[in-house]
Amino acid sequence: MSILINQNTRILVQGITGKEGSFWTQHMMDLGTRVVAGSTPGKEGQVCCGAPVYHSVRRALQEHPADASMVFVPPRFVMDAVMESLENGIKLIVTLADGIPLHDQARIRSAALANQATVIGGNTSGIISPGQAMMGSLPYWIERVYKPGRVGIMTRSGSLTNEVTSMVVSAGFGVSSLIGVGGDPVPGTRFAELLPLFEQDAQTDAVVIIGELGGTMEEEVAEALNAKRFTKPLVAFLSGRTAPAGTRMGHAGAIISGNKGTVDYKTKALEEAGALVARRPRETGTLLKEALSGGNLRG
Amino acid sequence: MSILINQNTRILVQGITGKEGSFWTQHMMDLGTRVVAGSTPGKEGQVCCGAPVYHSVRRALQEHPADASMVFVPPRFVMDAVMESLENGIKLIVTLADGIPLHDQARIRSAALANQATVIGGNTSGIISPGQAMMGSLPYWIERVYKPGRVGIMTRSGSLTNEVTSMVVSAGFGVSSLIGVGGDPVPGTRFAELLPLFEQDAQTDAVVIIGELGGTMEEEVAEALNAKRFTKPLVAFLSGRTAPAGTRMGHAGAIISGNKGTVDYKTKALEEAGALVARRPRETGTLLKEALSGGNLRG
Amino acid sequence: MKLFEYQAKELFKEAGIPIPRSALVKNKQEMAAALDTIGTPCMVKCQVLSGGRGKAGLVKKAASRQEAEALIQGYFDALPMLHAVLVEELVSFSQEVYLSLGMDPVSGKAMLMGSAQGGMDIETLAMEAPEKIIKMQINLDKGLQPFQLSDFAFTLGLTGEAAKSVSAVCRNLYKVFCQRDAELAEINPLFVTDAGTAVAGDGKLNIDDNAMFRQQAYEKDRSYYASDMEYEAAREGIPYIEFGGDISLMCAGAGLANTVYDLVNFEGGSVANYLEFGGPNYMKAGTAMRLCLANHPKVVLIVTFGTIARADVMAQGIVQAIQDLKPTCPIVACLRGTGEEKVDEIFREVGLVRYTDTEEAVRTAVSVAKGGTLA
Amino acid sequence: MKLFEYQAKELFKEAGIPIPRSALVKNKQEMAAALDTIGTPCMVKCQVLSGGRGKAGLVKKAASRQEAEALIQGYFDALPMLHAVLVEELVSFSQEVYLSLGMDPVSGKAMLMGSAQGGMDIETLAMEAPEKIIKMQINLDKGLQPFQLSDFAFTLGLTGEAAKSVSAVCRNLYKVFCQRDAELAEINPLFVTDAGTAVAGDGKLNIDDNAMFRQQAYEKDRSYYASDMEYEAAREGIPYIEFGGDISLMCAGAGLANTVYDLVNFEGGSVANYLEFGGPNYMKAGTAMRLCLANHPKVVLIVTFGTIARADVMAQGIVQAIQDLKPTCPIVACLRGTGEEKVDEIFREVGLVRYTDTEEAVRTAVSVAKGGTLA
Repeated sequence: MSILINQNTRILVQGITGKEGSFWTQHMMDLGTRVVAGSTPGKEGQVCCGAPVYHSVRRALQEHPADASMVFVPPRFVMDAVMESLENGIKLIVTLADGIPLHDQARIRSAALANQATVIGGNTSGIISPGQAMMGSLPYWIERVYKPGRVGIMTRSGSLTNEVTSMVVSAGFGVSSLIGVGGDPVPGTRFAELLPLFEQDAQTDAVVIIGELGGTMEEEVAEALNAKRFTKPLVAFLSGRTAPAGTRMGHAGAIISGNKGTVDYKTKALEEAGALVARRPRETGTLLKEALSGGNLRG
Repeated sequence: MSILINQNTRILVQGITGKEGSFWTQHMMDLGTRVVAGSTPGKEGQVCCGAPVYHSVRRALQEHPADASMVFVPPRFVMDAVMESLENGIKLIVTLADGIPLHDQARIRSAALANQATVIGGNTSGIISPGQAMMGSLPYWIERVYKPGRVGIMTRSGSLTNEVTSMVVSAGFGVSSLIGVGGDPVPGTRFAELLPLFEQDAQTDAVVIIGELGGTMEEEVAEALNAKRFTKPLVAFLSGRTAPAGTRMGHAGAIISGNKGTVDYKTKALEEAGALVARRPRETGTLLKEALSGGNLRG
Repeated sequence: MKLFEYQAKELFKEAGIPIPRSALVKNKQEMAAALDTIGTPCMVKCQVLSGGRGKAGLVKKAASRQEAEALIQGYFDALPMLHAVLVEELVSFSQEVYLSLGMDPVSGKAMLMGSAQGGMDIETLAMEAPEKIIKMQINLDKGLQPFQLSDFAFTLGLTGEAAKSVSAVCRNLYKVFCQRDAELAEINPLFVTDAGTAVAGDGKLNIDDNAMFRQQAYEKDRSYYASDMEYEAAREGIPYIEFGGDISLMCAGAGLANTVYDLVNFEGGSVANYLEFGGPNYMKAGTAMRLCLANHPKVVLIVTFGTIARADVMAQGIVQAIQDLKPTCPIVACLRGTGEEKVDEIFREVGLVRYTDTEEAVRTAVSVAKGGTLA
Repeated sequence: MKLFEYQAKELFKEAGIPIPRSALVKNKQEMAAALDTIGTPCMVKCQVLSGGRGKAGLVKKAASRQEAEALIQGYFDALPMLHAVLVEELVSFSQEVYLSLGMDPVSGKAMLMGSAQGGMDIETLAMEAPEKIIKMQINLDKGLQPFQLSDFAFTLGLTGEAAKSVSAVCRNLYKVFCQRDAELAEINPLFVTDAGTAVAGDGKLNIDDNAMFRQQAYEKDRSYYASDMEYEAAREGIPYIEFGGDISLMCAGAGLANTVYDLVNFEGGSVANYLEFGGPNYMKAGTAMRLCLANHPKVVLIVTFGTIARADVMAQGIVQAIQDLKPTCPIVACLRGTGEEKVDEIFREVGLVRYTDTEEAVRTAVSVAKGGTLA
């Protein structure tokens, strides 16, 4: 089992004929992902990675019902592509591009809420249910990271996800689903919104969140724990604990203003809510062992 | 009983301190309508017709929960006033003004649908549940028109409503609720959307619609009858049966284009769906008697 | 208000929509300069607001200068109120597309409609081959989105340059539609040249009268109206439509006026004019009656049943008008509604009888128009 | 990018927001003309991008021309990279208001914030009296609606002319916020005069770097940056932040870089610079190393774990850079991810050892920086 996608999810790829689109679509299919069609305006009638290409999402869906859309278009065209899927009724959309304008990010978020849809990204490597399906550009071939198993992972980072997940795997665990919500200031989906899905997933025993300084996503996770919207063990690794205030650390969203958004503040909130917070990547595995072997962690 | 409003409906009046607003608010209250507050920017702290006035709908609602909003503002400000109520969660809004720009009408309609709210108007005299409550500028004092009873009425007109309803009353009936959806090309609410309310209302035995040439509202009523979304007797009076095509007859919406929107076309659709259609106002009463005394009219 | 073709095209051009080279001829004196500019062959197009100009012979191709001059002079001679004649270059095209934008009352969204079978009447096409009309709803808050443009153009069956240029016209037509508060913005035909360029062959733009407060004002002179009387009524702000019959309707409330119109026809009468003096005009009974009488009816039929439009106030206006205008034709007046109890006394001053039943009033008016007398 | 106060105010003024009369002094030679234009008393304001200018003494009131000249000369002498000094008329006011517009990540809506306690630091106010900050969400599709403006102004406690003029400023600030793709648009203080007129006392406008393709380009010269190195890195498109320590971080991936930054600190080391060469920059290992070495670190610590940013490609870049730049300090390199199996062999050419454990690499770098040697 898994959340969001599995081997039965029917996926439409927007921008399938582009260089990036065709390259990663092939990788997605290599993993068993079910790509039913693609769209690129002006290219209807072509076949790409074995999938039929249409001028538009609407035209593709007329022939091929789909559950999810994978968006491979440059950042300035992402908003339009996401709106196209949303307005055609697609309820799960993954978009990778790094560099989506902030105002576009906000409109995407707002449209996702209005349509009760899940938009993952941008500025992410995507999502994977190892061994079943992948949407994005995740290196499923790195076995010490993307080993199937029973730990759910949510992350704001790319390379750091490989780092932390490798520690989870080396501690003896595997991954049920890994969701990269991305490093943008206004991601399409927020950590806390995914917790109920992991809560319901019988194959997920615990969740790891890979967070960082800035924003309030980790605080919202703490609120969800306090409100018992998630009751399985939760371990967090947060980067930027020693980052100076007021400096934007790489990701556009990774900035502390005032006394909010610090890793210490987030750690306190999470620990008070019963989560375990790792100081170093390796600790994530250790704490997970502790959490899964121990009794009722939130007494 | 009644639909949309009754003596318990808590009403906020937007534009209450204006000349029209205060005049008709007083009349509404004379009929027993429960006006809980009013709003006019810059006038907070005043009292009008006994109701406290606030700067905004949001501020008024903080002190006085309300179920419905009555909008008394000039046509060019209607859209903003309706949006204010919609975005503050009000689910029933009545707006009278004649002269709302078409593009504003469309935005109002679209926002009403998005908010799952009912906006009645513009270009209407409003709604009344005789003997209980009134929102608008309806002459409840004309007893041969606004007599309480068991016939629901929906109308696109003003003076014609007085004409036709007087015939209904002189035939021995009274009115449960009368809803003036208005004469604009893009009304906030369409006839067919009100039918389920009349269907559910135990005190409504039959419905009269007062329609006219142009648009498709009467055809939608026929569809609702065909789909059994309304099963009580329905009588229609439609004006403009002899109107020439392509000429706008008074109301902005009263125009025939092509072969659609003619009264003959509407009549055929309604009669095939089991409704009775009057050719003259007086016939409305006669047909109603026939419908309510007869057996199963729709075989 | 409906704009003339050349006015619509001016606004289209401002918004970036290509239009043919053209020159406007407002009178015979301007003809020579216009033909010098455009040359021949050319199109000669009467600027009138009625539809079906082609069938009516009001749009013609002129092969030579001589022919063009004859056409233009003929139009001005035949139509004394003619607003202008538009002279346009000939556009050679490989395809004609239909495009329009209007409002969809059910969804509250704008509706973009198109067909690759442009040039023909869209209502005919809608009946004969509705599947050839492509429709797309546009959320007014979000506007016409790029993915919609692309989907629309390809679904019309366009490709390459033609798809791009028609998309651009759609985008710009939508801009005009919104910025100008249009009820309808239409291009039929939109020429598509061999190179894929799109050029507006015709242009319709109807601007919402309710939005004129935020729109550029056009001075509406006599040439915008079908008759002198309709022009005069419009200047008074009173809805007025002229017909050829005997009975002048003076009613308050559009629905009621339409009903009276029907009843007159049912009773075998004929309507001289439709006049609606309800709403804000209910205090203009004098002006309304002057307009009705100027149409030389056999009888004036007044029907009202108002709330804010008080019966007593209207009765006073009617009495005053009768005293001022001294009508020679009979007047049948059926006044009901707020203040109706005072009407009988007000009417007594000029010997007018108040009717209270619409059908009875109509029957009386029809009978009087046919030579009968007032009861 | 952050704009200087005077640039922000230029855009505010274009959008209809009143600003004080002012003159920009780009060097000492322009001082006299500026003071002639504005007169004294006046405000003298250093155009620097860092916050807290008041506390830092970079914004001062000059009572006399003599005082103003001394201030301006002093600023240019003390700050060789100073962009400019703004000389502004003094505005007498009866109230200071705080206004800002930003984006709310949870709702995806714009957030208008205001307080009648303007002039003070908003973060301080947020801690001390959060109830005095009024917030309003704005749907980007619908824009800032009139009813919201009115509700906002009255809820701020404003009345009459002040409510009107502050509403107008909000409306126009929102226009700037949207048209300029701003992350933040702030006016603090917004002066309100006795007559109720609103005048922007200060101005902040941060434009989204991701949206520069649709925004007016500002030539960003050295004065926009805190150091020469940050200026150079920015021109290469590489995120780079300078600190005072020993260990130069060269990492791919922002989250991983932040983690390494933390680990260095946990281990008692100190960071010379943060440099992130992930994403599209992963083929720029040479440039990245040049930037790191120019900062004279005691050690360069490279950490990567990439997918598209292939380890083998980065390894080749690193080897090439070592051959070209011949660094004198040790290099600790921990490369993992796609292509990692080829790294050992690539590294062999320059005798570099590949670390595979981040914490081990960090401990080694810290030890080397403290005088230890590579294992």
